[in-house]
Amino acid sequence: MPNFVMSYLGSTVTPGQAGNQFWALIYVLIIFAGVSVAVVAMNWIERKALAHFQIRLGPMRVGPHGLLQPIADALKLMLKEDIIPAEADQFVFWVAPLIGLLAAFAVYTVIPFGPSQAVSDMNIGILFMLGVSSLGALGIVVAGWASNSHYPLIGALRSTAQMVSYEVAMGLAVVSAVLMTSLNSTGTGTLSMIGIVQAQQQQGTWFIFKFFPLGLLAFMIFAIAMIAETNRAPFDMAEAESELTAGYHTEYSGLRWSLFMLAEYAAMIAVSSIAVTLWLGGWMRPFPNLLQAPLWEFTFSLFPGLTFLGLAAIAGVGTARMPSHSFFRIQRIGLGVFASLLASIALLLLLIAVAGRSADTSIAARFSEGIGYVYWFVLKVAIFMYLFIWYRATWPRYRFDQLMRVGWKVLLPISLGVLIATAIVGVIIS
Amino acid sequence: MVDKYRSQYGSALEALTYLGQNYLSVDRSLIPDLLRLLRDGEQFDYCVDITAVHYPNRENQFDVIWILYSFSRNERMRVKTQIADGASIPSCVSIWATANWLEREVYDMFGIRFEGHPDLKRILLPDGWKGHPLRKDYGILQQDKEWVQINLGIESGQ
Amino acid sequence: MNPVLNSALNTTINPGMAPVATPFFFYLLAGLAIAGGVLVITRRNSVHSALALIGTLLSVAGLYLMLYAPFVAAAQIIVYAGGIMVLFLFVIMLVNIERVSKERRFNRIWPAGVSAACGLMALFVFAFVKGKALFPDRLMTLRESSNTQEIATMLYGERGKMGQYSFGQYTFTFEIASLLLLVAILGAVIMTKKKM
Amino acid sequence: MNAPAKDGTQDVSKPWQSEKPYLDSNELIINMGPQHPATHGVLRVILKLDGERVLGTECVIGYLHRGVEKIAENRTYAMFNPYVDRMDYVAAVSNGLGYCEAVEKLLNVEAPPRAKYIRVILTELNRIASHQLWLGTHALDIGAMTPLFYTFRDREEILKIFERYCGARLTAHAFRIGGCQYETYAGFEKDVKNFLTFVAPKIDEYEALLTTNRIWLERTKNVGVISAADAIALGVTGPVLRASGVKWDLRKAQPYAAYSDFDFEIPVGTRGDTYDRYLVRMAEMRQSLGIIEQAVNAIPEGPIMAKVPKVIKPPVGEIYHSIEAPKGELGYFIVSDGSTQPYRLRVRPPSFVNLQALDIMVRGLLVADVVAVIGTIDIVLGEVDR
Repeated sequence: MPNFVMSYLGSTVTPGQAGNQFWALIYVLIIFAGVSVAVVAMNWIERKALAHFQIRLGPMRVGPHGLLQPIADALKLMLKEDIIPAEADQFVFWVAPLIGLLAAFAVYTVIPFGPSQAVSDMNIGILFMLGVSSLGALGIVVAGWASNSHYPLIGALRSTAQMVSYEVAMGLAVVSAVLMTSLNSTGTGTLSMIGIVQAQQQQGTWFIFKFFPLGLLAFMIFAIAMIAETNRAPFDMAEAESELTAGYHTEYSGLRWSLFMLAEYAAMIAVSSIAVTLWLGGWMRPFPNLLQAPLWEFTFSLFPGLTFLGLAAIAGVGTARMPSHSFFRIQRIGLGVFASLLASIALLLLLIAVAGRSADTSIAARFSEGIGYVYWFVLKVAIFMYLFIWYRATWPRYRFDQLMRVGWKVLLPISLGVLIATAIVGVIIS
Repeated sequence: MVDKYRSQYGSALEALTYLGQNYLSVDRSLIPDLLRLLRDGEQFDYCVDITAVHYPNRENQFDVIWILYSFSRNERMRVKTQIADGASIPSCVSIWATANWLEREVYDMFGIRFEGHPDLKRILLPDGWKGHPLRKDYGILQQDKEWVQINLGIESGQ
Repeated sequence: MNPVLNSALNTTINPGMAPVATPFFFYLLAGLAIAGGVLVITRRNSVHSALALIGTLLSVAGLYLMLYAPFVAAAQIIVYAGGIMVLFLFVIMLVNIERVSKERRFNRIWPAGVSAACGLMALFVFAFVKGKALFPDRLMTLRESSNTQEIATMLYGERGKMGQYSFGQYTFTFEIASLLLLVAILGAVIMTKKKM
Repeated sequence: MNAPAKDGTQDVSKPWQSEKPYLDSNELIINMGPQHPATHGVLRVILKLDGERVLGTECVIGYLHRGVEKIAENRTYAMFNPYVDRMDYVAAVSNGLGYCEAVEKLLNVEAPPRAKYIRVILTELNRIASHQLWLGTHALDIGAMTPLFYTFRDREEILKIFERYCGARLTAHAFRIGGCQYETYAGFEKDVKNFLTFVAPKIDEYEALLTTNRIWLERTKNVGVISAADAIALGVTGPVLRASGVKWDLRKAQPYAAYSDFDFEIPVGTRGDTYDRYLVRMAEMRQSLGIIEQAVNAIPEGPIMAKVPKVIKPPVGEIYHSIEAPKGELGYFIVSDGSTQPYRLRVRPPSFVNLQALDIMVRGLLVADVVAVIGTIDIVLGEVDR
């Protein structure tokens, strides 16, 4: 059995290419589990970070520093009664969150966590992602319609109009990034996500720094459009509490409502991973070409371990400073267990990194390389996640017509301009 | 300023002051044009308040009071007139737009009708309310018993 | 599947791809498409029929994937399912025409509808019977490749080099299509133009 | 829609009438109902919409009507004092000041200088607290979540001072007819001074968050514009009037309670839109800090209560006295018939009259702006409904 597993671990081809359904299934399960854990973590981080922005503590009761709060939320939502409004459209009401969820999770089949760590490497990767993410708008429209009440309908129409108009700007920004991939030696670009990252590797620069202002501009447009695409922060017109109560998911409750939340967070992670893949060089560690020396290689491979060590240290300090009152005893133990868990992961990673360094061809080396890829990718996506929260804390909300004006009259022309400029510069240079 | 008007309106107008605050006690007939004159002629461009006082044992039962203020002259003025119960009085919404709600409240609380008011209906109390609370003959517990029992069907709170 | 088509297909796929076109998936997707199509017509609620149409479009996109044309499949998802159908649902929700008036208008013109359907059916049958003679050997020769350069040369012949392509025999059809779009845009503007 | 007259001032006296004889097919009537997150209390606004645009509004109020004026006729002057705090519960202290000064004027009694200074300090603290609450909820309506927590943290300090002074935080029954009830507790001046140094940088924090915030500007500039002429015609007072360019503040025009001893400017806006009102109120907060500082430094010694008879029986007569409450001109018209109970007590509430201007400000705007405009008029329903 071990060599069977080992052969797969060492495979350098994505399961899609290898045509092996079983292994692809394993990857899909891993990604589903990973995304759910990420959503749970995101839920906790959002509440705590938002709280600390607003000089309050955020959830502190449920588990040490509210660590068990997301689980408590999930349980609460499951136990809540699933109300379906009287004349609501039973079937459509039931299908809407599923469409949303399908759209959000289908995108993950193509996201490259590493050169071979992706479910399948479609040669139309980026197109597939844009197509599926535009399906999300369907889920929202249909949800608004099925709730058969005034406010959700307006909320749904608004958020769909917003998503459709920002998809255009998003698509054009993506096109200008894809254009950059075709400037390598062979002169032919590629749509596949892994191909894009490899193109960035070959050209030695992240696309955000390529042709200096253009890459950054395209990235900025995509960053703004992706916030609007997921109805977040300054563009959260759909659930603008002050006017339309809660937008398209007003009538939903209980588990069905949590599906929408799951879809929203999953879409956020998916969209920011597109941005990372296209502009921030996916799984590449910083300065891959400049710092080639094995010493650099080793230090970068230590990073995952060190991060977990840092987290463990923070948790340890948390346990130490926990007040000694009896009420806190359980929380102190809980936090201690969590700290030791993090510490053990850190140790494991460091071990792999050290073992990997010694013998190059061994499983450990490839393992630590794979971990490195995934780590850098997840780190960049995490930075985006933090930005989402930061926007939510500082920005007021756009009014709907201003939102559309920004979408059509500001983002679209600039993204067109950037596209044309990239093309011209590309032709001139190559 | 006061004597100019006394010469013009003679007995219908009487200027008094109390504790340094001067006010005109005016006959009902002068009302719309005197106020317009005060606004245009004497720049009393800000109508602070319109209210009424109920004197049940007088034959003209109600005092309707306009409190005016002039920005340019930084001066306050009150104009009072007396009207009988059930009588109506011309509305001055066309002079100061603020009078719209103020007159509606006086109607709501006292039952004084204002002719020419764009939509004179109750403002604070529910539309189906019977009686005008600020009249002296309106008992203080009546409001509680009447509305609470009929509409909510529970014993009154007091 | 008939051997000619199968062999033709196998030669065109690049070696790395394992065959996706397993019969099971084909029948599943085809069945879904047909079921969706039937649902579109029979559903009374317009939103249900719109959803059914989306189902059909997605299953057709799946069929394209099986024909090793991922680009067309992705385009189908983006353009049809993601774009047009969303606007369809928009119109259904915004206009919200009552069902009664729809039925009355529908009933009056059903003879014309039926005759048109029969005409179309006759055309299909004719093409199916005479298949070989009408289109002797026009098999799908377009080979799927991720190399945009190759696609360009296939589509537009040798002149397909970067930037100097001309449409050759497709120019006329291209112009008609753009004309059609222009008419549609003008119609939309006029219809929604309220006395602002 | 009442098209605005040539010189920009709409014919405001006629409320909204739809020119279209029949209800237009897509005209929507939305109820921004009494329990709505953005109506600052139980206010119901019926919006007549054409799509997103507001054609006209009609305010239905009275949900919080407690008949304060009827109660006044059955209470003695001293007993009625706490009721006054319950009207504009956000700026309770200034209500109390207005009422006490009105009755003192009726009794022809003057509060001693020390009492006046204490009154000024507490009223200005209350003005800052009221503006902070306004800023928090107004920003929250427009979507910025964070200012709410900053403003409420700083407002807490003021409420602590009230609590130490007179035991109550919000509806502080701080003043009595004739002066103040309590001598200032030991360390009152120190607390107030600490507060001044504490809150000054905090106001800069609010400004940093909002004043140059692109989206805040976009959401508030040229929204809910009201011209000076319309504002005066509608009897609008307070920051809303000053934002439209009318430089008028009762504390300067008709000074009461030792305001004449302090120098402070009156912040004035130019365009009379939501952004100007925001700037005026922020500047007013800073001015209030200045006043408090001058008052605390120069607080005189001496008695805090004038000679007021045990049972207050003012002579027959009537007076009208008004003060500059945080929302506008708060007036008391008291008719006394010589008995211990006022014959008639009329309260002129600024929020009630300012709310009337909502219809003018909101015509032609979008639903999202109605929420912003309600926030910027800064109404408190307790005062609107009395």
